[in-house]
Amino acid sequence: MTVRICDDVDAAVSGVEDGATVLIGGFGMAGMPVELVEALIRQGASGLTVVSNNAGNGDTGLAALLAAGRVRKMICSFPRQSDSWVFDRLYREGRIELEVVPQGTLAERLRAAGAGIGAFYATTGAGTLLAEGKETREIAGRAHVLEYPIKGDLALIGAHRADRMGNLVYRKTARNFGPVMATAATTVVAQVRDVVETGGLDPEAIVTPGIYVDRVVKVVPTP
Amino acid sequence: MTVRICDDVDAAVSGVEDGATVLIGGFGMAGMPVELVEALIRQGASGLTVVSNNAGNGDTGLAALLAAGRVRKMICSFPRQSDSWVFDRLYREGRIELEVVPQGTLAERLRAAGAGIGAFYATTGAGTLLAEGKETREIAGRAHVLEYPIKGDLALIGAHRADRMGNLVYRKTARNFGPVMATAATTVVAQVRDVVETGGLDPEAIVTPGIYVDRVVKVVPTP
Amino acid sequence: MSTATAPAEHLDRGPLTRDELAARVARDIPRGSYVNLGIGQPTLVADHLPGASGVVLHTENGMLHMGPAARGEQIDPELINAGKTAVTELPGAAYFHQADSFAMMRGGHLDVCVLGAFQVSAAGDLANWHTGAADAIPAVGGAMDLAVGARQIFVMMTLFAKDGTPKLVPECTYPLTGKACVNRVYTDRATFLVGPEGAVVTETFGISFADLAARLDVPLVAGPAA
Amino acid sequence: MSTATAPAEHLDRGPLTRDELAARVARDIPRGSYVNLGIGQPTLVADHLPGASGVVLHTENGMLHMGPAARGEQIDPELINAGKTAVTELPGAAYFHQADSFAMMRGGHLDVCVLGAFQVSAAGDLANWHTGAADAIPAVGGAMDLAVGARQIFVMMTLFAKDGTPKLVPECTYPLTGKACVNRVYTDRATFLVGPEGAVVTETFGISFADLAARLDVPLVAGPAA
Repeated sequence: MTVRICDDVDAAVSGVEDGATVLIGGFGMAGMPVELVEALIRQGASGLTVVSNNAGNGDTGLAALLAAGRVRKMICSFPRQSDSWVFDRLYREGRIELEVVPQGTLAERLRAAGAGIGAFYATTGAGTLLAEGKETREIAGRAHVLEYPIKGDLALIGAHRADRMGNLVYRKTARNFGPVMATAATTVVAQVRDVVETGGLDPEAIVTPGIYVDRVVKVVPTP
Repeated sequence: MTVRICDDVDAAVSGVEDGATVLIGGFGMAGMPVELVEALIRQGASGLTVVSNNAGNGDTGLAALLAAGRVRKMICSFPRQSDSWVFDRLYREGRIELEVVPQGTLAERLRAAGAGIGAFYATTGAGTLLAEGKETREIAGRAHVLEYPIKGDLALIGAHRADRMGNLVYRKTARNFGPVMATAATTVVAQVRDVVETGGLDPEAIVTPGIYVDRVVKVVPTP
Repeated sequence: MSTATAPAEHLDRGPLTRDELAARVARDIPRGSYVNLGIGQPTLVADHLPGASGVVLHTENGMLHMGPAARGEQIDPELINAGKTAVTELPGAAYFHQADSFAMMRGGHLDVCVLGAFQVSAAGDLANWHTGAADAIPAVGGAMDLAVGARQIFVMMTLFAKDGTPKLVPECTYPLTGKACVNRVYTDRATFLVGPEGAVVTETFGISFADLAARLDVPLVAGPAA
Repeated sequence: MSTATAPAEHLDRGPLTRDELAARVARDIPRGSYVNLGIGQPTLVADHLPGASGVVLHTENGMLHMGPAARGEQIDPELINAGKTAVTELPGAAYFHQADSFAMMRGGHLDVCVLGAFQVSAAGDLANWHTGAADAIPAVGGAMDLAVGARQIFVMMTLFAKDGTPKLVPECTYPLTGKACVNRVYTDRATFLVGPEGAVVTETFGISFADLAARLDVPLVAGPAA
């Protein structure tokens, strides 16, 4: 249904319920919707499951959400980074659950949720710790692992520019998880640098069509 | 490996072997690489399995390949059209095998071949004739059908413009099957209207990266 | 006359014309919906969606925000709909490839899909791709994907075939397109909700509920207009 | 000395330096290849690929034809590699999202991937994501996808850990990243082919084949340089 252009990030994240699954875009800080995550902290929902490639950098954005004790479980590919001290501490204190998913499987499970794929077989992870307890099958002579979709109640993504129909374009490697997460959640919120009039984006170059986007909010980057 | 910019369509389709599986882009005539298909007729390979959304229109392109008796089997979603008389006759005479695949499943099976997905579960077709003999499974309360990849030896696609690295852009609804077929074949040949210098396409708007493309040939449209 | 729990019986008129039926379907499409109109009769619905409705049309060959049919110099062979007719592009349109287009459909992102049908069962089974005739060349296109993919499936058809046999049936005898997928059935004689609880008549045109019930083999419940 | 069926024993020198090792790996990357360089030591290989090699670098966070590290005003926080370092864009670059990027990898479209490792087995099993230590925070990133996805997997590592234990092993003791996925192993002391037939030594540096065989628990075959 029609996208809503919100006046501020707090309006954009209203209505999140405790226990929700929240997909958060970004690879490190590139594409990370920091201001939306900060609004989610103010919004107050807790007991969240967060799906994101990493588990927070430094003390802002996702790291701040973790530090605020709002996250019950992280699903990510690479929590351990030089500046992931907030997550590291919570994990070592046994205060957060972790599901590690190979990065390509994470992306493909999100795509599956968005594309109506019930499950898929992938070679990634076959014969490793991360396949333990998962169904496996040999296909064309190679071991495959059965993987299920990851669907979000909410997705928070950072894009470059939107039009008033919610069509989105991204910039360089900040594109990363935004487009797949936008397909995989019930409510999709995008923060963008700029909202242009409808017709102002090249129809051949739109990466996320507005059908996937529920709310857009313009966030002026802090210089 | 590095793309080859060919001088003519005959060079672009050289080396096709009898019995090959050939993916042919296009939805009706939009995106149909007519000149490449005509070159394939001259090249002479026979006993082909052709994967394409339709089974030829009028007497040119894919219809001409069928009329030349080169195709053993068609895999498509919608053979029956007002101008599919060549296929219709061959089919009624029992001279061609037909596998009908729902259009979305056709696209997804091609994507799976290109993306290294061993198989996937889809709701499309569950409980219908087209699921007969296929493995099914209930997932999240809905019946799903297990579908396997369709991989080509050769893909012939029509795109709008290429650069000298083989990066491709398409035009409007002629994009259709080109991008997925380009990922799903061992050798991928694209006919384009124009070849520009490397750097002449917007990196944010490239639809098929050159990694997927083996040969490019410029075909000037007949006015 | 209709009551709170009975269908609206429009007895002062005959069956709906094709255009009236298209307008009736259009009236039930929520503002701002993303909609796919199947090839054939459902394409008429577009003519009854006012621009202010904010409805965005999807065509499964790879486009959102398709405009009206192209005429004269607008005709571009690379800008066509699923019926392979030349169409136009509205501001805010987006193009995508087949796997992305059907992912959009199969992932449940379209609000409404309007399809034609040979038969619909009271439980919502759909038959619209194959007559089952031995000499027919099977051709499914995107029908099975649409049937399972959209959030709501509206079927638009005449209630009776040319030989008078009903197309709303207890069980489909033609090969199925999808099981239990149809939500509403719009016909020239009546509109129905279908699903696990069977067929509910919400409106009739030139026929009473009682007469309608007598002509169909399907148990009918009289319901209020939705 | 080397013969047609023996490895080249470079006894007139010591082990390869990191840069020499990177140059040695670069020499075996075919012209025009599409290549992913894993984070850490493998990124050094880029410095030894001449522009004329036509090698195109993939970074799994969504880009083809990545250029050298960004410096000064080139630094753009939205243009980074998989190690989250600022990089540059070469003419002909393309951007894509994560599912497309890993589809490219998992679909076998990359010619070569160069990875670091904790251990590689003679059969080509790879362990490079987890030390297995009880208190380690597991983090896999794209390692398992790369291990199964590229047409050829080159591992680049020191042959011995700091405590002197060999990293080319009969069976990996660390948790696996992928089974039977590595094709070649490049180390400071020797280069190997690995796979179903076991480990073949193709070159040694500052150590003889016989001495090398004595220091590893893996049966070694002496082979010609590939």
